[in-house]
Amino acid sequence: MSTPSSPSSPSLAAGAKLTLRGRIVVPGIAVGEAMVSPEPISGWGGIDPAKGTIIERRHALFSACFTGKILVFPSAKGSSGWAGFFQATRLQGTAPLGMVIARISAKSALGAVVTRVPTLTDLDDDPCRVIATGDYVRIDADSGYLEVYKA
Amino acid sequence: MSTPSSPSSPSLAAGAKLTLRGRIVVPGIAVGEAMVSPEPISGWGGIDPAKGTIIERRHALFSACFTGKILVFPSAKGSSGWAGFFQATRLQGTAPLGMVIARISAKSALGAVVTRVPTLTDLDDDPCRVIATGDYVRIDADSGYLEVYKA
Amino acid sequence: MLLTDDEKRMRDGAEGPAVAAAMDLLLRYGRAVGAERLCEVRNVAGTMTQPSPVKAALVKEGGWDKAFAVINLDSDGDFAIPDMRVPTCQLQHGFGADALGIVPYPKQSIELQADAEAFYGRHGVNILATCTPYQVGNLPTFGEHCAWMESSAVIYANSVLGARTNCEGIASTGAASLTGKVPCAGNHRDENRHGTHLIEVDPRTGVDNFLDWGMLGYFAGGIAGEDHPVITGDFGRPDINDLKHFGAAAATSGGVELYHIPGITPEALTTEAAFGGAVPADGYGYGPAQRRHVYETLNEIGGSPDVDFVLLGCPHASVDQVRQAAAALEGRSLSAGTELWIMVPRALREIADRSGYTAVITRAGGRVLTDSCPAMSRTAPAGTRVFATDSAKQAHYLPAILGIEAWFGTTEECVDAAVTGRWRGELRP
Amino acid sequence: MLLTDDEKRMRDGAEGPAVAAAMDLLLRYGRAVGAERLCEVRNVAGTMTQPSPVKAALVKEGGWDKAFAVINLDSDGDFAIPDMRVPTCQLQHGFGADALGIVPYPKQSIELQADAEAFYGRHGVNILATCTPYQVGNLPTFGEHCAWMESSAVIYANSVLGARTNCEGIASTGAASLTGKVPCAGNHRDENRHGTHLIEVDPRTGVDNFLDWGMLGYFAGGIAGEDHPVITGDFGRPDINDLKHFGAAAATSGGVELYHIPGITPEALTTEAAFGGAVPADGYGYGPAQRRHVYETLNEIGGSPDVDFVLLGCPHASVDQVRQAAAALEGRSLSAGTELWIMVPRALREIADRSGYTAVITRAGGRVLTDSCPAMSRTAPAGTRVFATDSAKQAHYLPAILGIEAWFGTTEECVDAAVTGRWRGELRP
Repeated sequence: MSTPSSPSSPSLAAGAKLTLRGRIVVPGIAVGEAMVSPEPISGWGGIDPAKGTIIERRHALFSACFTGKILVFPSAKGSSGWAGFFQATRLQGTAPLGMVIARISAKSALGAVVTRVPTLTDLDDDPCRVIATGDYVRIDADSGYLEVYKA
Repeated sequence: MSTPSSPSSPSLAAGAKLTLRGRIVVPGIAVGEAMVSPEPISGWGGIDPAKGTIIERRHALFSACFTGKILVFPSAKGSSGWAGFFQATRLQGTAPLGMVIARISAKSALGAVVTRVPTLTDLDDDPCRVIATGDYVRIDADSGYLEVYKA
Repeated sequence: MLLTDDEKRMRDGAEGPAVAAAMDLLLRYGRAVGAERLCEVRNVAGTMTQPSPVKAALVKEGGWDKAFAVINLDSDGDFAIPDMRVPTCQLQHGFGADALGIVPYPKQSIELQADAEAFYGRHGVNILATCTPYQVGNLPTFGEHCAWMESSAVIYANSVLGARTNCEGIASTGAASLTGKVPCAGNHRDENRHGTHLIEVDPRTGVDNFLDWGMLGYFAGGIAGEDHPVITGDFGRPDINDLKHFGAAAATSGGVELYHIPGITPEALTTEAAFGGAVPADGYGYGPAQRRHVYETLNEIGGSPDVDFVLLGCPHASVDQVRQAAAALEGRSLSAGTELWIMVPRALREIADRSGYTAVITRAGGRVLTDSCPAMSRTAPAGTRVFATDSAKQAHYLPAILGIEAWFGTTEECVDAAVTGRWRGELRP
Repeated sequence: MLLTDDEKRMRDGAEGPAVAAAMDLLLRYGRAVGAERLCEVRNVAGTMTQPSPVKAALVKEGGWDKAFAVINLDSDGDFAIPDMRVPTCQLQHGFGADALGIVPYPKQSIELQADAEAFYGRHGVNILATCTPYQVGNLPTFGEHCAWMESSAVIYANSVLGARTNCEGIASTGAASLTGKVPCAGNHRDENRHGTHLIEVDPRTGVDNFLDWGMLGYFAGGIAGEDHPVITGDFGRPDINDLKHFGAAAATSGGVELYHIPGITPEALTTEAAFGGAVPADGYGYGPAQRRHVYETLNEIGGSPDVDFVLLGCPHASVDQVRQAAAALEGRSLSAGTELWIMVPRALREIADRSGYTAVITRAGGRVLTDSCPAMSRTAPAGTRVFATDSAKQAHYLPAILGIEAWFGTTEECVDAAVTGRWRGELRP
């Protein structure tokens, strides 16, 4: 199995690896670069599914693209169009590769399900704190582990 | 002042008098023959204001006319058209002379107000028991007394 | 009564003679109900537009200002009516122009009412034209004081929404609309809102559908009169249509303005809470025998099985009830001698139209009608001798109002009667 | 998950492939939310008809059956859609034919949607076409389990009506409509409905009107995120419009799906009841400084005072709000370069029309529009650069969606901006 997660890791050296354990939301395995949102994400009115970008003007990731990334975020906010908008990223080929959701809700759980990408939640450390944008991440949502390779 | 009311009076001899004390609903004095309903009265769907009659088919007083009588009844029931229908008896000249209401509610209180006839309630004995149809009644709703002369 | 400075000013004419007349009526009425003070309301549901011979004569004499003064303020004064001081709506009234040529209802009444709508709309009255204002967006909040009339709406507002209103009348709602006040008595006060009669539904009774909730309401009204029944025992969870039917029936057979169903109506999380303490040791049982008795009472004025007329939508139907009626009528045709009317708020007919339900009903020969009902407008298809309805309230009132026979049953039985012309309803266990 | 026999049958295809696909989605979703079982619902509010490029392509490929399978059931299967198993309604969607030539919205979208309405109406979907189903008669009862989407409707149903729904999505409501089931997690369960954050309104803040309830909601959402704020302190009693605005704002700035206001929302007679026990020692204060901060946040994307466009009615306006807008516009005319839209449920426009309010607004140059909103349909009058609104939700979303500037203020300030073409709003103490 893996080593337990480190409680304080944001300043780990490049190449360091840490492993978190979490609850499976959507099973499967996804590997890729992390895009970490420091704040909740809106679906409807918050992303453009045609482009895979964040469009909320006041958002820290305004104009960033999540296509092909592992999207790490604290929670979903805003309209109930959330899942439908993320489903549309799948249908239009702009979806993220996987999701790591610090705190799940009906909205984001359904969103992960219909985006059909490996997703974990309820991790044993705050993923938005221990993962940084650009880190390399492996979601094993068959076993419930998340491996982070610091960039 | 008057003698206290008798606790058991329905079988009093003709000409016997009894006096009840009550709460004033609409002030004034009215004198006339009693028409006593053993059951609650509906306004809308229960009376015909053009004729001053009870029209509820299942009612004990079905087809009886209250115009010019002292209407004695336990309470109001049914639609909120109650007061409007009794107001219409005033406007069409078919109103009762006065009302004695055993148990008042917003519906019947407003009904008495807009019929503008002397009315008492909350009497110290049940008026539907101690008064019989045909008894002669004097409502003094300036002082709060009801005099009943048994027929 | 204790009056605030504001109320004294209104009484003394500072806001004009119409407002002074309104305060005068409220003071007479407040004394009649034994109120100590007035309370503030900003949600009034009354009736100004409903045609009547008395009203027609008053309008002829002095216009709508005069009609409002006499009927809605109980005043003999001559004055102009100002705009409504607080949000005010018109409840159900007579049939409108969309019923012309369909319903035997006088053209003069339709014209008088159209004129009234224009006058009252200009004065800020929302012309909801339904006995169910809560179905078209008039939703008082929990604990809010209101001045509503229409017994089926009052019982819904008090019991299902937890708002606070007495069963007001035409004059008290008129006075409230110009003052934003109503006597603070009866249902406005905490101590008067507890349950009084315990009704225990026997598990064998099967209360889990529209018909049965109406019959249970009719029973509860007979038991509780003007008091507050509390329903416990074994039954399926009611939806809005069931509670609408239950309340309308309880307000018809009795004068119930407030009931509690622990766990379902918001003021009674528990039976103890419903009674505000001690639960009566003895309740009134509602079992198969009581159910059958209610059914027979509601059907005792039905004799002939030849049905001329079927009436659905009392209180006014929801979109979902129209959908159910359409589903029952899909691909069928009414019997040649039978009419079917389903009454809805005109606003909701808009939704029934675009959802395709009106077309299904119309193709079958039925009518989706608005604004009114046969009892309110004292009319039915020409020559009606026997009618059938799924509404306990309408089955109770219409025989008295129109002198016709009544059958009471399920929505499906009523639709079947419309299609076959024959009543074949029966009480199923 | 523990499944009933009924649910296993549906999963295994006994009710056909569409129902099996719906159960499959519910099981995937149930695992995702960690539910132990499903719960029964018979009130579903979702969206099927809203046009989108993805949907247009799917309809072209395989008709509405295909579109429903992919979008509303998240299924790759090919099958026909049966009638809705439980009462189901369509929420707000795109503009309809009544907006043709008025709103710059593609005719193909209007036609696609009309086709969708016909298809789904035939399958028993009530085409309410509003974000406020509770304003047109869809009233879940206290404690009733529902499957609703539309964040402003969800928070209203949970908090104001005491119903129980999570903030569902297009696929989960689609699956619920064909099964009458939804995962029993989150807001469906007693233990998840207590308050989490105490917000104390300072008496100097003056929360007693539509603007201020919206700002307080925006503040509460920022504090509580997806949790459950409890509002205490000193404020005027909110009416339905105030609570509609409060909830929509709290669901926008955070993800609030449930709040309590002791004495006003039905699940919290007291602050202790709202928290299910111990009240947090420290609350978040909402005073004049916090109020000003919210106001400035909502106005930070406004720069130019030249207003092209005014938007009222988010969430969809009540009849009373239309009446107020008409009163503010009576006898005035819009500035040549400015448009004013007020969004209402089409059913309620029927009432606004007959009450004379629509005519007053139209005479002034404004529009009473239905079914949709600029955010939902991603459209505004051609050339709009700066808009003004009385809705915190619309002020939040529209700049992102349409790339325009926003002013947020009172209904009267918005109407003044429409008449003068200039924004002169300011925060009054």
